[in-house]
Amino acid sequence: MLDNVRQKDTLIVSISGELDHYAAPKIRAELDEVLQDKSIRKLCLDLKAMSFMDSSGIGVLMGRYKLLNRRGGEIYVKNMNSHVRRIFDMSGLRQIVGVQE
Amino acid sequence: MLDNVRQKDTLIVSISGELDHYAAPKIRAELDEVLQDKSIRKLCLDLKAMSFMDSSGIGVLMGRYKLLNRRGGEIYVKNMNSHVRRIFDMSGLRQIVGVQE
Amino acid sequence: MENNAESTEKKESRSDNGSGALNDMTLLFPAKAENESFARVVVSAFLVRRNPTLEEVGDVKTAVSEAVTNAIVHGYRGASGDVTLYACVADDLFIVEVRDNGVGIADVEKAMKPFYTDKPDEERSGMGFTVMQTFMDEVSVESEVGVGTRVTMKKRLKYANGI
Amino acid sequence: MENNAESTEKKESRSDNGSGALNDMTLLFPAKAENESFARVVVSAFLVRRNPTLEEVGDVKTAVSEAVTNAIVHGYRGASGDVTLYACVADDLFIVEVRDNGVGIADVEKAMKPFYTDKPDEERSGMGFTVMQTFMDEVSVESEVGVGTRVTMKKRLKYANGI
Ligand SMILES: Nc1ncnc2c1ncn2[C@@H]1O[C@H](COP(=O)(O)OP(=O)(O)O)[C@@H](O)[C@H]1O
Ligand SMILES: Nc1ncnc2c1ncn2[C@@H]1O[C@H](COP(=O)(O)OP(=O)(O)O)[C@@H](O)[C@H]1O
Repeated sequence: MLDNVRQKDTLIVSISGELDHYAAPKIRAELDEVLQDKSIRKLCLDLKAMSFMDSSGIGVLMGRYKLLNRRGGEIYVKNMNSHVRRIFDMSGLRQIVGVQE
Repeated sequence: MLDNVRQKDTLIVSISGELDHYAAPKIRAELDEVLQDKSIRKLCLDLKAMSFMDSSGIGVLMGRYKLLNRRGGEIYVKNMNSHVRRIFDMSGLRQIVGVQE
Repeated sequence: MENNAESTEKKESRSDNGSGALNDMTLLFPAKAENESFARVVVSAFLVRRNPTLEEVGDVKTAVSEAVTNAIVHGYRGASGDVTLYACVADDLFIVEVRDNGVGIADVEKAMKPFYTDKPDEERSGMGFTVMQTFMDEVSVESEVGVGTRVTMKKRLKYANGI
Repeated sequence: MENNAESTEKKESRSDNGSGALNDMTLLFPAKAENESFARVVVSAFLVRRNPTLEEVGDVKTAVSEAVTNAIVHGYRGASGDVTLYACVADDLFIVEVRDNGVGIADVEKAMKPFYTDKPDEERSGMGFTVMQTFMDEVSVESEVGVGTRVTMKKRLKYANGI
Protein backbone atom coordinates (compact mmCIF):
# COMPACT_ATOMS: atom_id res chain seq x y z
CA MET A 1 0.00 0.00 0.00
CA LEU A 2 2.96 2.29 0.65
CA ASP A 3 5.71 3.48 -1.62
CA ASN A 4 8.74 5.24 -0.15
CA VAL A 5 11.42 7.69 -1.30
CA ARG A 6 14.22 8.92 0.97
CA GLN A 7 15.67 12.44 0.60
CA LYS A 8 18.28 13.23 3.27
CA ASP A 9 16.37 13.30 6.59
CA THR A 10 12.98 13.27 4.83
CA LEU A 11 11.01 10.18 3.96
CA ILE A 12 8.30 10.60 1.34
CA VAL A 13 5.65 7.93 1.63
CA SER A 14 2.88 7.58 -0.88
CA ILE A 15 -0.37 6.21 0.50
CA SER A 16 -2.57 4.49 -2.04
CA GLY A 17 -6.07 3.10 -1.79
CA GLU A 18 -8.55 3.77 0.97
CA LEU A 19 -7.59 4.90 4.46
CA ASP A 20 -10.49 3.74 6.62
CA HIS A 21 -10.75 1.81 9.88
CA TYR A 22 -10.18 -1.47 8.02
CA ALA A 23 -6.99 -0.31 6.31
CA ALA A 24 -5.66 1.83 9.19
CA PRO A 25 -3.84 -0.90 11.19
CA LYS A 26 -1.84 -2.00 8.16
CA ILE A 27 -0.90 1.52 7.09
CA ARG A 28 -0.03 2.44 10.67
CA ALA A 29 2.19 -0.63 11.05
CA GLU A 30 3.98 0.05 7.77
CA LEU A 31 4.59 3.69 8.69
CA ASP A 32 5.87 2.77 12.14
CA GLU A 33 8.20 0.21 10.64
CA VAL A 34 9.91 2.71 8.33
CA LEU A 35 9.96 5.28 11.13
CA GLN A 36 12.07 2.94 13.25
CA ASP A 37 14.95 4.49 11.35
CA LYS A 38 15.66 7.31 13.82
CA SER A 39 17.52 9.39 11.24
CA ILE A 40 14.17 10.22 9.64
CA ARG A 41 13.09 13.63 10.95
CA LYS A 42 10.53 14.57 8.37
CA LEU A 43 7.73 12.41 7.14
CA CYS A 44 5.99 13.58 4.00
CA LEU A 45 2.81 11.72 3.10
CA ASP A 46 1.90 11.91 -0.55
CA LEU A 47 -1.90 11.54 -0.71
CA LYS A 48 -2.19 11.64 -4.50
CA ALA A 49 -3.16 7.96 -4.82
CA MET A 50 -5.32 7.88 -1.69
CA SER A 51 -8.87 7.42 -2.96
CA PHE A 52 -10.69 7.76 0.36
CA MET A 53 -10.09 8.89 3.92
CA ASP A 54 -12.38 9.20 6.92
CA SER A 55 -11.72 10.00 10.58
CA SER A 56 -9.68 6.82 10.98
CA GLY A 57 -7.09 8.68 8.92
CA ILE A 58 -7.09 11.51 11.45
CA GLY A 59 -6.10 9.00 14.11
CA VAL A 60 -3.27 7.59 12.00
CA LEU A 61 -1.89 11.05 11.19
CA MET A 62 -2.22 12.30 14.79
CA GLY A 63 -0.39 9.19 16.01
CA ARG A 64 2.50 9.64 13.56
CA TYR A 65 2.67 13.33 14.44
CA LYS A 66 3.12 12.45 18.13
CA LEU A 67 5.78 9.88 17.34
CA LEU A 68 7.84 12.27 15.23
CA ASN A 69 7.24 15.17 17.57
CA ARG A 70 8.93 13.20 20.36
CA ARG A 71 12.12 13.09 18.31
CA GLY A 72 11.84 16.73 17.28
CA GLY A 73 10.68 15.79 13.81
CA GLU A 74 7.71 16.88 11.77
CA ILE A 75 5.09 15.57 9.42
CA TYR A 76 3.50 17.06 6.35
CA VAL A 77 1.31 16.03 3.46
CA LYS A 78 1.14 16.80 -0.22
CA ASN A 79 -1.41 16.34 -3.00
CA MET A 80 -4.36 16.73 -0.68
CA ASN A 81 -7.75 16.94 -2.40
CA SER A 82 -10.55 19.25 -1.27
CA HIS A 83 -12.31 16.44 0.58
CA VAL A 84 -9.29 15.61 2.74
CA ARG A 85 -8.69 19.34 3.18
CA ARG A 86 -12.08 19.69 4.85
CA ILE A 87 -11.28 16.81 7.21
CA PHE A 88 -7.94 18.48 8.01
CA ASP A 89 -9.60 21.80 8.71
CA MET A 90 -12.34 20.47 10.97
CA SER A 91 -10.07 18.19 12.97
CA GLY A 92 -7.29 20.63 13.71
CA LEU A 93 -4.79 18.47 11.80
CA ARG A 94 -4.11 21.62 9.81
CA GLN A 95 -2.44 23.12 12.90
CA ILE A 96 0.05 20.30 13.42
CA VAL A 97 0.56 18.74 9.99
CA GLY A 98 2.21 20.90 7.37
CA VAL A 99 0.72 21.13 3.92
CA GLN A 100 3.01 21.27 0.92
CA GLU A 101 1.05 22.96 -1.89
CA MET B 1 -28.52 5.10 -26.39
CA LEU B 2 -28.37 4.38 -30.11
CA ASP B 3 -26.11 5.73 -32.80
CA ASN B 4 -26.94 5.06 -36.45
CA VAL B 5 -25.10 4.88 -39.78
CA ARG B 6 -26.84 4.15 -43.10
CA GLN B 7 -25.07 2.23 -45.90
CA LYS B 8 -27.36 1.59 -48.90
CA ASP B 9 -30.06 -0.82 -47.62
CA THR B 10 -28.16 -1.51 -44.40
CA LEU B 11 -28.58 0.40 -41.16
CA ILE B 12 -25.81 0.03 -38.61
CA VAL B 13 -26.99 0.80 -35.11
CA SER B 14 -24.64 0.94 -32.17
CA ILE B 15 -26.16 -0.05 -28.84
CA SER B 16 -24.47 1.43 -25.81
CA GLY B 17 -24.96 0.83 -22.11
CA GLU B 18 -26.86 -2.02 -20.54
CA LEU B 19 -29.53 -4.03 -22.32
CA ASP B 20 -31.67 -5.38 -19.50
CA HIS B 21 -35.42 -5.45 -18.82
CA TYR B 22 -35.31 -1.83 -17.64
CA ALA B 23 -33.58 -0.53 -20.79
CA ALA B 24 -35.31 -2.88 -23.27
CA PRO B 25 -38.49 -0.83 -23.94
CA LYS B 26 -36.50 2.27 -24.84
CA ILE B 27 -34.06 0.43 -27.10
CA ARG B 28 -36.92 -1.49 -28.73
CA ALA B 29 -38.86 1.72 -29.40
CA GLU B 30 -35.82 3.44 -30.88
CA LEU B 31 -35.05 0.48 -33.16
CA ASP B 32 -38.67 0.22 -34.31
CA GLU B 33 -38.72 3.91 -35.08
CA VAL B 34 -35.72 3.76 -37.42
CA LEU B 35 -37.05 0.54 -38.96
CA GLN B 36 -40.21 2.36 -40.06
CA ASP B 37 -38.13 3.29 -43.08
CA LYS B 38 -39.11 0.30 -45.25
CA SER B 39 -36.07 0.67 -47.49
CA ILE B 40 -33.95 -0.75 -44.71
CA ARG B 41 -33.45 -4.47 -45.39
CA LYS B 42 -30.48 -5.20 -43.22
CA LEU B 43 -30.07 -4.20 -39.61
CA CYS B 44 -26.57 -4.50 -38.19
CA LEU B 45 -26.30 -4.08 -34.43
CA ASP B 46 -22.88 -3.00 -33.24
CA LEU B 47 -22.53 -4.33 -29.69
CA LYS B 48 -19.10 -2.86 -28.98
CA ALA B 49 -20.37 -0.28 -26.47
CA MET B 50 -22.97 -2.58 -24.91
CA SER B 51 -21.69 -3.25 -21.40
CA PHE B 52 -24.30 -5.79 -20.33
CA MET B 53 -27.01 -7.99 -21.80
CA ASP B 54 -29.29 -10.59 -20.27
CA SER B 55 -32.24 -12.55 -21.67
CA SER B 56 -34.24 -9.34 -22.13
CA GLY B 57 -31.84 -8.70 -25.00
CA ILE B 58 -32.81 -12.04 -26.57
CA GLY B 59 -36.42 -10.84 -26.67
CA VAL B 60 -35.45 -7.54 -28.28
CA LEU B 61 -33.33 -9.25 -30.95
CA MET B 62 -35.92 -11.96 -31.67
CA GLY B 63 -38.59 -9.28 -32.08
CA ARG B 64 -36.51 -7.24 -34.54
CA TYR B 65 -35.63 -10.41 -36.43
CA LYS B 66 -39.32 -11.18 -36.90
CA LEU B 67 -40.06 -7.63 -38.03
CA LEU B 68 -37.31 -7.65 -40.66
CA ASN B 69 -38.03 -11.20 -41.68
CA ARG B 70 -41.57 -10.18 -42.67
CA ARG B 71 -40.13 -7.75 -45.21
CA GLY B 72 -37.52 -10.23 -46.45
CA GLY B 73 -34.74 -8.49 -44.58
CA GLU B 74 -32.15 -9.75 -42.16
CA ILE B 75 -30.40 -8.87 -38.94
CA TYR B 76 -26.85 -9.37 -37.81
CA VAL B 77 -24.53 -8.24 -35.04
CA LYS B 78 -20.90 -7.27 -34.78
CA ASN B 79 -18.40 -6.83 -31.96
CA MET B 80 -19.98 -9.46 -29.79
CA ASN B 81 -18.03 -10.38 -26.66
CA SER B 82 -17.72 -13.93 -25.33
CA HIS B 83 -20.44 -13.35 -22.77
CA VAL B 84 -23.03 -12.32 -25.34
CA ARG B 85 -21.81 -15.14 -27.58
CA ARG B 86 -22.79 -17.68 -24.93
CA ILE B 87 -26.26 -16.13 -24.66
CA PHE B 88 -26.55 -16.29 -28.45
CA ASP B 89 -25.52 -19.93 -28.54
CA MET B 90 -27.86 -21.13 -25.80
CA SER B 91 -30.87 -19.23 -27.06
CA GLY B 92 -30.69 -20.21 -30.71
CA LEU B 93 -30.23 -16.57 -31.73
CA ARG B 94 -27.11 -17.82 -33.48
CA GLN B 95 -29.33 -19.61 -36.02
CA ILE B 96 -31.30 -16.54 -37.05
CA VAL B 97 -29.03 -13.60 -36.40
CA GLY B 98 -25.90 -13.36 -38.50
CA VAL B 99 -22.58 -12.66 -36.83
CA GLN B 100 -20.08 -10.39 -38.54
CA GLU B 101 -16.64 -11.29 -37.19
CA MET C 1 -41.74 -22.34 1.17
CA GLU C 2 -41.47 -20.38 4.36
CA ASN C 3 -42.79 -16.87 3.93
CA ASN C 4 -41.07 -15.42 6.94
CA ALA C 5 -38.41 -13.42 5.13
CA GLU C 6 -37.33 -11.58 8.28
CA SER C 7 -36.56 -14.56 10.46
CA THR C 8 -34.72 -16.17 7.55
CA GLU C 9 -32.50 -13.14 7.09
CA LYS C 10 -31.76 -13.06 10.75
CA LYS C 11 -30.75 -16.68 10.76
CA GLU C 12 -28.58 -16.30 7.70
CA SER C 13 -26.72 -13.32 8.99
CA ARG C 14 -26.29 -14.95 12.37
CA SER C 15 -24.74 -18.00 10.72
CA ASP C 16 -21.60 -15.91 10.49
CA ASN C 17 -19.26 -17.42 13.04
CA GLY C 18 -16.82 -14.53 13.02
CA SER C 19 -14.05 -16.69 11.54
CA GLY C 20 -13.45 -14.25 8.73
CA ALA C 21 -13.87 -17.01 6.16
CA LEU C 22 -17.56 -16.38 5.71
CA ASN C 23 -19.23 -13.14 4.76
CA ASP C 24 -22.78 -12.45 3.73
CA MET C 25 -25.22 -9.68 2.98
CA THR C 26 -28.95 -9.17 2.57
CA LEU C 27 -30.36 -6.43 0.38
CA LEU C 28 -34.03 -5.45 0.28
CA PHE C 29 -35.32 -3.14 -2.42
CA PRO C 30 -38.66 -2.31 -4.04
CA ALA C 31 -39.69 -4.28 -7.13
CA LYS C 32 -38.92 -1.61 -9.70
CA ALA C 33 -37.12 -2.14 -12.99
CA GLU C 34 -34.72 0.71 -12.24
CA ASN C 35 -33.34 -1.40 -9.36
CA GLU C 36 -32.19 -4.24 -11.61
CA SER C 37 -28.88 -2.54 -12.36
CA PHE C 38 -28.51 -1.59 -8.69
CA ALA C 39 -28.86 -5.25 -7.67
CA ARG C 40 -26.15 -6.16 -10.20
CA VAL C 41 -23.76 -3.53 -8.86
CA VAL C 42 -24.33 -4.65 -5.26
CA VAL C 43 -23.73 -8.33 -5.96
CA SER C 44 -20.59 -7.46 -7.97
CA ALA C 45 -19.28 -5.30 -5.14
CA PHE C 46 -19.89 -8.13 -2.70
CA LEU C 47 -18.20 -10.72 -4.90
CA VAL C 48 -15.27 -8.66 -6.08
CA ARG C 49 -13.52 -8.87 -2.72
CA ARG C 50 -13.02 -12.60 -3.28
CA ASN C 51 -10.83 -12.05 -6.28
CA PRO C 52 -13.21 -13.48 -8.90
CA THR C 53 -12.33 -13.62 -12.59
CA LEU C 54 -13.99 -11.07 -14.87
CA GLU C 55 -15.97 -13.92 -16.37
CA GLU C 56 -17.25 -15.01 -12.97
CA VAL C 57 -18.42 -11.47 -12.19
CA GLY C 58 -20.21 -11.30 -15.54
CA ASP C 59 -21.84 -14.69 -14.98
CA VAL C 60 -23.12 -13.77 -11.53
CA LYS C 61 -24.38 -10.35 -12.65
CA THR C 62 -26.31 -11.94 -15.50
CA ALA C 63 -27.87 -14.68 -13.38
CA VAL C 64 -28.87 -12.20 -10.66
CA SER C 65 -30.29 -9.86 -13.28
CA GLU C 66 -32.53 -12.66 -14.58
CA ALA C 67 -33.81 -13.65 -11.14
CA VAL C 68 -34.43 -10.05 -10.04
CA THR C 69 -36.20 -9.24 -13.31
CA ASN C 70 -38.40 -12.31 -12.83
CA ALA C 71 -39.32 -11.24 -9.29
CA ILE C 72 -40.36 -7.82 -10.61
CA VAL C 73 -42.04 -8.90 -13.85
CA HIS C 74 -43.60 -12.23 -12.90
CA GLY C 75 -43.58 -12.29 -9.09
CA TYR C 76 -45.15 -8.88 -8.52
CA ARG C 77 -46.48 -8.23 -12.06
CA GLY C 78 -45.85 -4.52 -11.75
CA ALA C 79 -47.46 -4.27 -8.31
CA SER C 80 -45.34 -2.98 -5.45
CA GLY C 81 -43.45 -5.32 -3.14
CA ASP C 82 -39.93 -6.06 -1.95
CA VAL C 83 -37.25 -8.13 -3.58
CA THR C 84 -34.63 -9.70 -1.30
CA LEU C 85 -31.15 -10.44 -2.55
CA TYR C 86 -29.06 -12.57 -0.21
CA ALA C 87 -25.46 -13.45 -1.00
CA CYS C 88 -22.91 -15.40 0.94
CA VAL C 89 -19.42 -16.62 0.29
CA ALA C 90 -17.41 -19.18 2.25
CA ASP C 91 -14.07 -20.28 0.86
CA ASP C 92 -14.66 -20.96 -2.84
CA LEU C 93 -18.44 -21.38 -2.66
CA PHE C 94 -20.58 -18.41 -3.62
CA ILE C 95 -24.32 -18.61 -3.01
CA VAL C 96 -26.88 -16.04 -4.06
CA GLU C 97 -30.60 -16.10 -3.41
CA VAL C 98 -33.37 -13.93 -4.87
CA ARG C 99 -36.71 -13.94 -3.10
CA ASP C 100 -40.07 -12.34 -3.68
CA ASN C 101 -43.42 -12.53 -1.91
CA GLY C 102 -45.27 -12.45 -5.19
CA VAL C 103 -47.72 -14.72 -7.01
CA GLY C 104 -45.52 -17.81 -6.96
CA ILE C 105 -45.12 -20.50 -9.63
CA ALA C 106 -47.65 -23.33 -9.96
CA ASP C 107 -45.44 -25.65 -12.03
CA VAL C 108 -41.74 -24.96 -11.45
CA GLU C 109 -40.58 -27.70 -13.81
CA LYS C 110 -42.57 -26.26 -16.69
CA ALA C 111 -41.50 -22.70 -15.85
CA MET C 112 -37.84 -23.68 -16.05
CA LYS C 113 -38.09 -25.20 -19.53
CA PRO C 114 -36.17 -23.26 -22.19
CA PHE C 115 -38.44 -20.87 -24.14
CA TYR C 116 -41.35 -21.25 -21.72
CA THR C 117 -42.80 -17.85 -20.85
CA ASP C 118 -46.24 -16.65 -19.83
CA LYS C 119 -45.56 -13.25 -21.39
CA PRO C 120 -44.63 -13.85 -25.05
CA ASP C 121 -46.49 -10.67 -26.03
CA GLU C 122 -44.01 -8.59 -24.00
CA GLU C 123 -41.14 -10.14 -25.94
CA ARG C 124 -39.95 -12.16 -22.94
CA SER C 125 -37.83 -14.93 -24.42
CA GLY C 126 -38.52 -17.62 -21.84
CA MET C 127 -34.75 -18.04 -21.46
CA GLY C 128 -34.30 -16.50 -18.01
CA PHE C 129 -33.93 -19.76 -16.10
CA THR C 130 -31.79 -21.24 -18.88
CA VAL C 131 -29.42 -18.27 -18.64
CA MET C 132 -29.20 -18.73 -14.86
CA GLN C 133 -28.41 -22.43 -15.33
CA THR C 134 -25.80 -21.71 -17.97
CA PHE C 135 -23.95 -19.12 -15.94
CA MET C 136 -24.18 -20.71 -12.49
CA ASP C 137 -23.21 -24.22 -11.32
CA GLU C 138 -26.50 -24.92 -9.62
CA VAL C 139 -29.96 -23.32 -9.67
CA SER C 140 -32.83 -24.38 -7.44
CA VAL C 141 -36.29 -22.87 -7.22
CA GLU C 142 -38.74 -23.09 -4.32
CA SER C 143 -42.11 -21.53 -4.90
CA GLU C 144 -45.64 -21.55 -3.57
CA VAL C 145 -48.61 -19.98 -5.31
CA GLY C 146 -49.76 -16.88 -3.46
CA VAL C 147 -46.72 -16.94 -1.18
CA GLY C 148 -43.67 -16.27 -3.28
CA THR C 149 -40.58 -17.60 -4.97
CA ARG C 150 -37.01 -18.21 -3.88
CA VAL C 151 -34.28 -18.85 -6.44
CA THR C 152 -31.00 -20.15 -5.02
CA MET C 153 -27.90 -20.23 -7.20
CA LYS C 154 -24.43 -21.55 -6.43
CA LYS C 155 -21.07 -21.13 -8.06
CA ARG C 156 -17.61 -22.41 -7.21
CA LEU C 157 -15.04 -19.67 -7.63
CA LYS C 158 -11.75 -20.47 -9.35
CA TYR C 159 -9.62 -18.40 -7.00
CA ALA C 160 -10.89 -18.09 -3.47
CA ASN C 161 -7.95 -16.07 -2.22
CA GLY C 162 -9.70 -12.79 -1.51
CA ILE C 163 -10.09 -11.47 1.98
CA MET D 1 -35.38 3.17 20.57
CA GLU D 2 -37.36 0.38 19.07
CA ASN D 3 -35.26 -2.73 18.72
CA ASN D 4 -37.47 -4.44 16.18
CA ALA D 5 -35.25 -3.95 13.16
CA GLU D 6 -37.23 -6.32 10.98
CA SER D 7 -40.63 -4.75 11.34
CA THR D 8 -39.03 -1.36 10.80
CA GLU D 9 -37.46 -2.47 7.53
CA LYS D 10 -40.74 -3.84 6.36
CA LYS D 11 -42.50 -0.59 7.07
CA GLU D 12 -39.86 1.47 5.37
CA SER D 13 -39.83 -0.55 2.21
CA ARG D 14 -43.58 -0.63 2.11
CA SER D 15 -43.68 3.15 2.35
CA ASP D 16 -42.85 3.08 -1.36
CA ASN D 17 -46.01 4.19 -3.07
CA GLY D 18 -44.91 3.11 -6.53
CA SER D 19 -44.92 6.69 -7.79
CA GLY D 20 -41.39 6.35 -9.11
CA ALA D 21 -40.30 9.42 -7.17
CA LEU D 22 -39.22 7.44 -4.13
CA ASN D 23 -36.74 4.62 -4.01
CA ASP D 24 -35.17 2.94 -1.02
CA MET D 25 -33.01 0.03 0.02
CA THR D 26 -32.04 -1.86 3.14
CA LEU D 27 -28.71 -3.63 3.45
CA LEU D 28 -27.82 -6.02 6.28
CA PHE D 29 -24.26 -7.19 6.73
CA PRO D 30 -22.13 -8.61 9.54
CA ALA D 31 -20.16 -6.19 11.70
CA LYS D 32 -16.75 -6.77 10.14
CA ALA D 33 -14.27 -4.07 9.21
CA GLU D 34 -13.88 -5.55 5.71
CA ASN D 35 -17.52 -4.58 5.06
CA GLU D 36 -16.92 -0.84 5.60
CA SER D 37 -15.84 -0.35 2.00
CA PHE D 38 -18.70 -2.55 0.79
CA ALA D 39 -21.20 -0.32 2.59
CA ARG D 40 -19.65 2.73 0.93
CA VAL D 41 -19.90 1.17 -2.54
CA VAL D 42 -23.54 0.20 -1.99
CA VAL D 43 -24.63 3.62 -0.79
CA SER D 44 -22.77 5.26 -3.71
CA ALA D 45 -24.44 2.92 -6.19
CA PHE D 46 -27.82 3.74 -4.69
CA LEU D 47 -27.20 7.49 -4.76
CA VAL D 48 -25.52 7.72 -8.13
CA ARG D 49 -28.77 7.19 -10.02
CA ARG D 50 -30.02 10.54 -8.73
CA ASN D 51 -27.31 12.43 -10.55
CA PRO D 52 -25.40 13.64 -7.48
CA THR D 53 -22.28 15.78 -7.74
CA LEU D 54 -18.94 14.06 -7.11
CA GLU D 55 -18.68 16.06 -3.90
CA GLU D 56 -22.07 14.81 -2.70
CA VAL D 57 -21.05 11.21 -3.34
CA GLY D 58 -17.82 11.75 -1.40
CA ASP D 59 -19.68 13.41 1.48
CA VAL D 60 -22.20 10.58 1.77
CA LYS D 61 -19.54 7.87 1.51
CA THR D 62 -17.52 9.48 4.28
CA ALA D 63 -20.48 9.98 6.60
CA VAL D 64 -21.68 6.40 6.05
CA SER D 65 -18.16 5.10 6.61
CA GLU D 66 -18.05 6.85 10.01
CA ALA D 67 -21.40 5.51 11.15
CA VAL D 68 -20.70 1.96 9.96
CA THR D 69 -17.26 1.98 11.59
CA ASN D 70 -18.85 3.14 14.85
CA ALA D 71 -21.42 0.34 14.73
CA ILE D 72 -18.60 -2.20 14.30
CA VAL D 73 -16.03 -0.68 16.69
CA HIS D 74 -18.22 0.77 19.42
CA GLY D 75 -21.63 -0.86 18.96
CA TYR D 76 -20.47 -4.46 18.77
CA ARG D 77 -16.90 -4.01 20.09
CA GLY D 78 -15.57 -6.74 17.85
CA ALA D 79 -18.35 -9.18 18.73
CA SER D 80 -20.51 -10.48 15.91
CA GLY D 81 -23.79 -8.85 14.97
CA ASP D 82 -25.53 -7.21 12.05
CA VAL D 83 -25.29 -3.67 10.81
CA THR D 84 -28.28 -2.30 8.90
CA LEU D 85 -27.86 0.40 6.30
CA TYR D 86 -31.10 1.95 5.11
CA ALA D 87 -31.16 4.61 2.40
CA CYS D 88 -34.00 6.41 0.76
CA VAL D 89 -34.33 9.20 -1.71
CA ALA D 90 -37.42 11.20 -2.61
CA ASP D 91 -37.02 14.18 -4.90
CA ASP D 92 -34.00 16.09 -3.63
CA LEU D 93 -33.96 14.64 -0.10
CA PHE D 94 -31.54 11.81 0.60
CA ILE D 95 -31.81 10.00 3.93
CA VAL D 96 -29.46 7.33 5.18
CA GLU D 97 -29.69 5.43 8.43
CA VAL D 98 -27.14 3.14 10.09
CA ARG D 99 -28.38 0.85 12.85
CA ASP D 100 -26.80 -1.64 15.20
CA ASN D 101 -28.14 -3.78 18.02
CA GLY D 102 -25.00 -3.22 20.05
CA VAL D 103 -24.16 -1.76 23.44
CA GLY D 104 -25.80 1.62 22.87
CA ILE D 105 -24.69 5.06 24.05
CA ALA D 106 -25.43 6.26 27.58
CA ASP D 107 -24.84 9.96 26.92
CA VAL D 108 -25.40 10.85 23.28
CA GLU D 109 -24.66 14.53 23.74
CA LYS D 110 -21.24 13.78 25.24
CA ALA D 111 -20.51 11.13 22.59
CA MET D 112 -21.15 13.62 19.79
CA LYS D 113 -18.72 16.23 21.13
CA PRO D 114 -15.68 16.77 18.89
CA PHE D 115 -12.65 14.77 20.07
CA TYR D 116 -14.66 12.66 22.52
CA THR D 117 -13.76 8.99 22.18
CA ASP D 118 -13.77 6.06 24.57
CA LYS D 119 -10.93 4.41 22.63
CA PRO D 120 -8.03 6.93 22.53
CA ASP D 121 -5.58 4.03 22.90
CA GLU D 122 -6.67 2.66 19.52
CA GLU D 123 -5.95 6.02 17.89
CA ARG D 124 -9.63 6.81 17.37
CA SER D 125 -9.78 10.57 16.92
CA GLY D 126 -13.21 11.18 18.40
CA MET D 127 -14.10 13.05 15.21
CA GLY D 128 -16.54 10.54 13.70
CA PHE D 129 -19.74 12.38 14.60
CA THR D 130 -18.15 15.73 13.70
CA VAL D 131 -17.27 14.39 10.25
CA MET D 132 -20.85 13.18 9.79
CA GLN D 133 -22.18 16.60 10.80
CA THR D 134 -19.78 18.40 8.48
CA PHE D 135 -20.60 16.30 5.44
CA MET D 136 -24.36 15.92 5.91
CA ASP D 137 -27.06 18.55 6.45
CA GLU D 138 -28.57 16.87 9.48
CA VAL D 139 -27.46 14.09 11.85
CA SER D 140 -29.61 12.63 14.59
CA VAL D 141 -28.79 9.80 16.96
CA GLU D 142 -31.21 7.59 18.87
CA SER D 143 -29.65 5.11 21.23
CA GLU D 144 -30.48 2.95 24.20
CA VAL D 145 -27.96 1.17 26.37
CA GLY D 146 -28.09 -2.58 25.78
CA VAL D 147 -30.44 -2.18 22.82
CA GLY D 148 -28.56 -0.39 20.08
CA THR D 149 -27.97 2.78 18.13
CA ARG D 150 -29.57 4.37 15.11
CA VAL D 151 -27.86 7.24 13.30
CA THR D 152 -30.05 9.09 10.78
CA MET D 153 -28.46 11.50 8.34
CA LYS D 154 -30.09 13.76 5.75
CA LYS D 155 -28.79 15.66 2.80
CA ARG D 156 -30.47 17.84 0.18
CA LEU D 157 -29.12 17.04 -3.26
CA LYS D 158 -28.29 19.90 -5.62
CA TYR D 159 -29.65 18.22 -8.73
CA ALA D 160 -32.54 15.86 -8.20
CA ASN D 161 -32.99 15.04 -11.86
CA GLY D 162 -31.99 11.38 -11.78
CA ILE D 163 -34.43 8.58 -12.49
N1 LIG E 1 -40.34 -14.94 -9.49
C1 LIG E 1 -41.33 -15.49 -10.23
N2 LIG E 1 -42.61 -15.44 -9.83
C2 LIG E 1 -43.60 -15.99 -10.57
N3 LIG E 1 -43.40 -16.62 -11.76
C3 LIG E 1 -42.12 -16.71 -12.21
C4 LIG E 1 -41.04 -16.17 -11.49
N4 LIG E 1 -39.91 -16.41 -12.17
C5 LIG E 1 -40.27 -17.09 -13.28
N5 LIG E 1 -41.60 -17.27 -13.31
C6 LIG E 1 -42.37 -18.00 -14.36
O1 LIG E 1 -41.45 -18.77 -15.11
C7 LIG E 1 -41.53 -18.42 -16.50
C8 LIG E 1 -40.20 -18.58 -17.18
O2 LIG E 1 -39.26 -17.67 -16.65
P1 LIG E 1 -37.95 -17.33 -17.48
O3 LIG E 1 -37.28 -18.59 -17.89
O4 LIG E 1 -37.13 -16.39 -16.67
O5 LIG E 1 -38.47 -16.60 -18.79
P2 LIG E 1 -39.20 -15.19 -19.00
O6 LIG E 1 -38.85 -14.28 -17.85
O7 LIG E 1 -38.62 -14.71 -20.28
O8 LIG E 1 -40.67 -15.45 -19.07
C9 LIG E 1 -42.10 -17.02 -16.51
O9 LIG E 1 -42.71 -16.68 -17.71
C10 LIG E 1 -43.07 -17.07 -15.34
O10 LIG E 1 -44.28 -17.71 -15.73
N1 LIG F 1 -22.80 2.80 17.29
C1 LIG F 1 -22.29 3.13 18.50
N2 LIG F 1 -22.49 2.34 19.58
C2 LIG F 1 -21.97 2.64 20.80
N3 LIG F 1 -21.23 3.75 21.03
C3 LIG F 1 -21.00 4.59 20.01
C4 LIG F 1 -21.51 4.32 18.70
N4 LIG F 1 -21.11 5.34 17.90
C5 LIG F 1 -20.40 6.18 18.66
N5 LIG F 1 -20.33 5.75 19.94
C6 LIG F 1 -19.64 6.44 21.08
O1 LIG F 1 -19.39 7.78 20.71
C7 LIG F 1 -18.00 8.07 20.78
C8 LIG F 1 -17.62 9.11 19.76
O2 LIG F 1 -17.76 8.58 18.45
P1 LIG F 1 -17.00 9.25 17.23
O3 LIG F 1 -17.26 10.73 17.27
O4 LIG F 1 -17.38 8.54 15.99
O5 LIG F 1 -15.46 9.06 17.55
P2 LIG F 1 -14.58 7.72 17.58
O6 LIG F 1 -15.23 6.68 16.73
O7 LIG F 1 -13.28 8.18 17.02
O8 LIG F 1 -14.48 7.30 19.02
C9 LIG F 1 -17.32 6.74 20.65
O9 LIG F 1 -16.01 6.74 21.21
C10 LIG F 1 -18.29 5.82 21.40
O10 LIG F 1 -18.10 5.94 22.79
